[in-house]
Amino acid sequence: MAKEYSFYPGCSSERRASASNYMVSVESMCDTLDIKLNEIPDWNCCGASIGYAEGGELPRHVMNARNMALSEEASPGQDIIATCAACWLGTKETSERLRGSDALMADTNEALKEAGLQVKADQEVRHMVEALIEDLGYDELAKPVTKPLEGIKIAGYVGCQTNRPFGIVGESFENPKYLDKLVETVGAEPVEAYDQKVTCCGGALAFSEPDKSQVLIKKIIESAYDHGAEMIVTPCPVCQLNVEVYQGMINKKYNTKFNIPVMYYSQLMAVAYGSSAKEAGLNGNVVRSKKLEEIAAK
Amino acid sequence: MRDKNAETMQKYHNDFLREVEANVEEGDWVHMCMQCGVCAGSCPLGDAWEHSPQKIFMMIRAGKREEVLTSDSMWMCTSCYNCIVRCPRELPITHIMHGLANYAHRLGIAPKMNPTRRFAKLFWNNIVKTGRVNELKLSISLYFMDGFTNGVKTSLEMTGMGLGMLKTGRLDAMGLLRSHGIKDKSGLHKALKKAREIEDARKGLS
Amino acid sequence: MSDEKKTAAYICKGCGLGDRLDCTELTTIAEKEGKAEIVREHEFLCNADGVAMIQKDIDEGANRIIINACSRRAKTEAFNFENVAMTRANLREGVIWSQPDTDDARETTQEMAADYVRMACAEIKFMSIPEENPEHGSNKRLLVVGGGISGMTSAIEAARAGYEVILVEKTGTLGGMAAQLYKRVPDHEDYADPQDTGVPEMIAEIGADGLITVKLDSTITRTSGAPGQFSVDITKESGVTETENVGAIIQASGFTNYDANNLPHLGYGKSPDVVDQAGLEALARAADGGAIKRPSDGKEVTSVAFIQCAGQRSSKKGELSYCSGHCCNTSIKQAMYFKDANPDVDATIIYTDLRTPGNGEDFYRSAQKKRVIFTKGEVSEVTTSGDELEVKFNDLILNEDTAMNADLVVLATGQVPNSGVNIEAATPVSVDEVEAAAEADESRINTEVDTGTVQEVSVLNLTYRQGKDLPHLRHGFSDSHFICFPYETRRTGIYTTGPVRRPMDIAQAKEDATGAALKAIQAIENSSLGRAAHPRSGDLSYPDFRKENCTQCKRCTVECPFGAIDETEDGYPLFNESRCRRCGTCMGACPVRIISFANYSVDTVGAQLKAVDMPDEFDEKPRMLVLACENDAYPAIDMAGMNGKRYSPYVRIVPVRCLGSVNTIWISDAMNSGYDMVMLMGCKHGDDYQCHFVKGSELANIRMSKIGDTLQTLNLEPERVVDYEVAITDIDRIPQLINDAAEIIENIGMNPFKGF
Amino acid sequence: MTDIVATNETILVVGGGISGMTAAIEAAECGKDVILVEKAPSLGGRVSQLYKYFPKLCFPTCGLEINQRRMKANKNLHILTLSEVTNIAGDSGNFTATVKTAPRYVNENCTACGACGDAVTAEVDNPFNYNLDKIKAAYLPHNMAHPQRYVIDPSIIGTDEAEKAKTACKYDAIDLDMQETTMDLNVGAIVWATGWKPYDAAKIQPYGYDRFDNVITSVEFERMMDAFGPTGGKLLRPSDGKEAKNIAFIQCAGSRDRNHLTHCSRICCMASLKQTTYLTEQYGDDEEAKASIYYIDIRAIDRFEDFYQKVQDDPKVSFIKSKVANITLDEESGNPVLHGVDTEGYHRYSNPHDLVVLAIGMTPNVDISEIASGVSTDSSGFIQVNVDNGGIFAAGCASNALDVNRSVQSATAATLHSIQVVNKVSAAEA
Repeated sequence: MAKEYSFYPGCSSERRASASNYMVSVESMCDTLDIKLNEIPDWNCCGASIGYAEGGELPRHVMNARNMALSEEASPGQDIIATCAACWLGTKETSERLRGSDALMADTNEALKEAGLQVKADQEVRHMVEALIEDLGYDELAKPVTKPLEGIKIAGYVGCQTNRPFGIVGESFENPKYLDKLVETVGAEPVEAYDQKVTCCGGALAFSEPDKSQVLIKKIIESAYDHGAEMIVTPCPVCQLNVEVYQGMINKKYNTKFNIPVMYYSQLMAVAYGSSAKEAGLNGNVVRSKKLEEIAAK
Repeated sequence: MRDKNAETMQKYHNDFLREVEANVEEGDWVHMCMQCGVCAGSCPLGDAWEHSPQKIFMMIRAGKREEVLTSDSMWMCTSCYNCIVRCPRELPITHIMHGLANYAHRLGIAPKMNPTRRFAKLFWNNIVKTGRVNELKLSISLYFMDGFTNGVKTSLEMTGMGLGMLKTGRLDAMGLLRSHGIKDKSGLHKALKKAREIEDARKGLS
Repeated sequence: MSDEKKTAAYICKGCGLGDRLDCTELTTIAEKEGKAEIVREHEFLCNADGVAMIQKDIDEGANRIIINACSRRAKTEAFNFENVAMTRANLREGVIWSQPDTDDARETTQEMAADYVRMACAEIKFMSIPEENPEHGSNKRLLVVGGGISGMTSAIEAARAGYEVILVEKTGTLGGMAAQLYKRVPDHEDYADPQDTGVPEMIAEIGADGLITVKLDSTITRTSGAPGQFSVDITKESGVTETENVGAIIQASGFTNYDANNLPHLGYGKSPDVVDQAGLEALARAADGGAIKRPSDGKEVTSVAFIQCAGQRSSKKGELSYCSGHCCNTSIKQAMYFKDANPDVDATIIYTDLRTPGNGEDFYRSAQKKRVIFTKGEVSEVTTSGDELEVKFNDLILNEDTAMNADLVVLATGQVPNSGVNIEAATPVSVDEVEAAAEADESRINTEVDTGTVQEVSVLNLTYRQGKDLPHLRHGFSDSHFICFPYETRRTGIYTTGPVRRPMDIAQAKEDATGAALKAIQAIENSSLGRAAHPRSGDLSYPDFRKENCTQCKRCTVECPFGAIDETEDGYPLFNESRCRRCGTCMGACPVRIISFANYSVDTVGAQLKAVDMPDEFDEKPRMLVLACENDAYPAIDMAGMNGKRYSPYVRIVPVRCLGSVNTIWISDAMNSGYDMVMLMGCKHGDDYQCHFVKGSELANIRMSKIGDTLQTLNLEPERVVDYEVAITDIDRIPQLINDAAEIIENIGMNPFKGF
Repeated sequence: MTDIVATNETILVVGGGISGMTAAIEAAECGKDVILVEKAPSLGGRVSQLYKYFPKLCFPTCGLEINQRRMKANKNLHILTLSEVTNIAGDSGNFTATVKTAPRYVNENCTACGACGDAVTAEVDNPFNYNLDKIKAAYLPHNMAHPQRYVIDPSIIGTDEAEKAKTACKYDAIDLDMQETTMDLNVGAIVWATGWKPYDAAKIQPYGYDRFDNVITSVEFERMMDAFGPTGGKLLRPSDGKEAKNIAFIQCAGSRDRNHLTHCSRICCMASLKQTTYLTEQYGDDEEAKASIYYIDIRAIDRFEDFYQKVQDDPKVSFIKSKVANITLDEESGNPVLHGVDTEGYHRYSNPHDLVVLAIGMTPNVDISEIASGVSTDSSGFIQVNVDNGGIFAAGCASNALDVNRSVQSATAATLHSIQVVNKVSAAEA
């Protein structure tokens, strides 16, 4: 039976934005899995992890509450799914705070009234990975695999925000295993000893504090190499961006030779499900994965 | 608002703590810290902090108002949430750090040149304008944050990266020109304006 | 009971004994040498059939039973016969399991077994069947000394079990320190707020309980007697004295607050606004939930600082080195007095380690919720500035010297036990020490005393030979075995409870006092049956003494670890059997060997060691005698056997009740009999003593240090007698010590007395 | 087995650790009829698995020997091992307790001669050593096991191994047809002394107990010191058997933590202080031997402060005021690396150690609400002692996180409470 969700794609997923290839692969993946995503009409930015400084508390919540209100109107009764870690976290945080505080709910609705909206916070806010694992399960996700990604060693880089503070049910904050399991599900080989799976990549501070952040990114990549990974997989657009695009700069600075593809889980799944390189958004990666492209071309 | 810096903060009395509780997001958790230091050890940019979260909480309790609010420590928060999930007292440390940064920023005493503070401001203004992030505009304004010359330098440094993004279709070269954002910009603006008013009133910041 | 002895010996052939040993020879030995009237072999002595066989013999008159089988620690449920004297030769753990099963070893293994059979037969000849102490008393009333929380609890709990109680309190009211409190630290979920002390309810219950007699304004001016038959003088402030008889005593004499006047650097005595925790309770009671006012000018306190560990956990002279345990929670509670009355009062607690164990953690969190400020810091000084106090301290987190102002400063000072006179501070523990001290012209001073804190007023005024009060262990707290058997004091039938035992809070004191009441009731029940108390619980044997041979040397009266022996006016020992713990230290101390137990005496052991078939000098078969503490060394040797650890076949092991019972005559007998070495194995002594009879192993050690002279007069090497501290876990070490002894003998040669 | 006679003047003690043994003996020595029920095949509980006690550094088996002698000498006391109380019905003075007894497959004929153990080759996890090693499937639980009687592990029942054991026994002590039995006991009062268990260390994810071999718990560390433990009394770390000399002790592992146990487990500071002395015992003055205690507050209350001061004077031991943030593995050396900040003055560290010992928290062993109704527990699951639990009295660590001394104290108090009930019964019937 088709699964149907209210969908919050987030800014980075827009066409010609930094995670547009993520979106492409998600669409392919969902097609295969018969998942219907109902995009929230006229959604706005979540405020991201950096919005607090200028935005403060209530405005930030109002940003998210507006999306929630729009979703409640357009797709009542459906869970809200986000693909971006920050979008998910920001919206979920707002949802929980609103549910926990009548005062905040009142303030928020007072502000939203200006836009002609009202929020109830009655929809669950979930990350795409949660929906895949909890609503379908690994067995179900394995069924459509037609081109198993045999022999590819992949380090599952979970990062922070899909993992903390909420995380995926049943997973530990320090050693989540769901990416390893997804890697297994698509027939590839998880690098289970990879020990930087929850190290922070610097997040938004990759922009404002590049030197400090790159130290972290270097660690993340180095460990993947050290443990024999050929590829890194991640569920988060910021992680993907930071770990992929700074490799050149880090190479220059530290005289390293990093050149490791950083993929989204959805890209692996799309390829394994038989999508073309383009449908899997493989052309969107700065560091290309030949192996995946070869499999996709088969 | 009152100029609290001019007042003598009574050391180890609750004056500053009360101010933080009233005005800082999740500030009413500060008194629950038991100084175990797990947050300090958990922070990925811990090396870069002059004062760890736990120490900041102690400083708040010791009444060190100026030192806390002018500190750039909380601006080092990457929002990784390690501290939150490990804190044995379940303090929402990430949010308190954000709250303190925001409060210092709103008071105008946050470190002026802190890059994260400036980036955050650019970012917020960027998203509020159209309701969605314009990544190119954001990057460019970030590069030119420290003036034109530095900006050119930074953008040159970043060229390799930008080109890669362009080539893969993940950066919109026309983004400066293309119309962008949500339809109901005005509704969003009005709601945010209202939200700001409510919050300022609550915190005595207007 | 008829005292006609009829000896029956049983030789078990199970567990490999039949295969490894020549049991026919053992039977012959028991018959011929041991003169046992009945000797029977059995394939499986501990099974129902074997046991029935023995019981049948007993039913037909056998009353001295020798079980030649496994260790006395094994199959106790099978070999459990009434109205007989029994001994057990340890042929399994002690012989076949400790010796290799080889042809070479067969001869020496058999010799071991044969000797153990001889020893058992020799021992039983001197054993009689213990009968209950005829001098026992059976007064079932309890005396509780001290009417604070601990004493009231003991009284209430004992009465609830149906026992009569006399509760003596030195002041005019019950309640003690707890009655001075405004509220107490919570003792139940959700551990969030101070709760009522419960003192008035307890006083009411005591008043309404017909089993409890309260004597206020009274102290104990004399205590004599023994469990089941104490006689106590209770003297009123007016001087009127009544004498009461009781069966057991609970000492709940509580604590005194440490004198904060010793802490002028913390401002005490300099400003009335520096108070101790007791002082704060008084202020809180005066405020009764309203604003607390400071003493100097009656101003409502707006800021208060608590200084933890004031005069405690300190190495400074005159201060307490220990932690009083309750004070962190108490300060938290007191900070809540302020916060609950007015959340705007600033309350800061300056601590180095916040010690709120167990659910105290909930209380700590609750205080934080109430915005009590906790600061890890070391306070150096409290000074006065204007009408405010300034607390100078080093903030250990912020790593800086700093200061804060407060209207009121509370010092968390400690508890000093009201434990009476420190009877051991200047009293030697052994007669040998008396002599040594006389030679060195100095008396043994207990260096652990915290000067200035010891209470020198006797609580019990015991008429005991060894002093007026119970011995202290450390810091003036009463001695007990502390970990496994915390209630066991060194005065049988007298139990200490509450902060006199260790610092404690109300919740712990109530629990402790309930336990003490149980122990007191137990002492009453045991003494009324003429039985021993812990650790030889139920033992009916007691020391018997032949006055006519006594030389009035006082060794037994000085050395008894439990102060059981008084002295008559003419200097003879006066045994109080009900106070006796049956360790045999008196027996070991007696130079003329006139103290014995029905089933344990100088003869029972002496006969054993002399029964051994001593090879002559040229046999190259030395003999070592081990006198092993039956609680630790002996089980360790058993377990060595169980685990197949091998040790020399030349050793003969005799369990003793305690090394304190080892009489030096055994050593000379052993030497005269031709043993090449004697090894004493007992428990660790000293501050962290492990001896269950407290002083036994220490006394043995002192006695053995003197034995060198004796050996010298015999022209024997001092190495021939050694004294080891061993533990029950020395399963590898003891076999090693035994094997080492064989080597020592090789070096120093055989005992020249062999064959004489 | 002798028939158990129980009446409403009988006291039932549930749990045969130090608290239950104490309660049972103390009551029996007051002349009361006592039934002691223990789940394991022998008495002694967790203390029998400790190497030493603090603060005297004496051996738990020493007190155990005394207690066992007291039990052997007392005819009022009946012991049921391999037994659990599964249900309690009725009221104070008249309870019906359902006792389920698992088969030992060995009867009272057993002489502990060891022939069955020699005959059997199958091995099973050794619970006495926290499953860190194996034991023969026909075994004596440990050297001091009381009753001193072998056990056949159920896993070999129905196999040749069991038959081998049976054949080896000359005394008809092995009964492979033994079945689980259930009986109802009428008793007057109940002392509940089911004790504690270590908090599940794997749940403390930042410390990687489930990921790093060289991160162990304090209870496991105790077993390593025992000559009969999994490492034969040496401090050999699990990953490579190397001698562990530079050892970290992490306090509050699970305790004082709203993500785990909210209470302070009271004993852990003292346990770690005690365990630092094991280094001196093993390595003497070897300068490589180092103990680092990572702590929030050192809770060495009352007379234990002496011990703390003594350990502080040991140059081998250092104290770091810090809750360790997380542990990573140095793959080359196998060393766990501890990351965190010493909050006394803010010093960041990344310290490698040979071995990490988690001072693991205490949590109640049994949830009594599944067995008896109306017994009040606190938020940590401990039975509250200061409320009316109607004839059921908690003793020892069933009532709180307690050390041995406090457990004995608690058990002795619980004993009197149970005696009050049965004395009332007997007074009413007299």
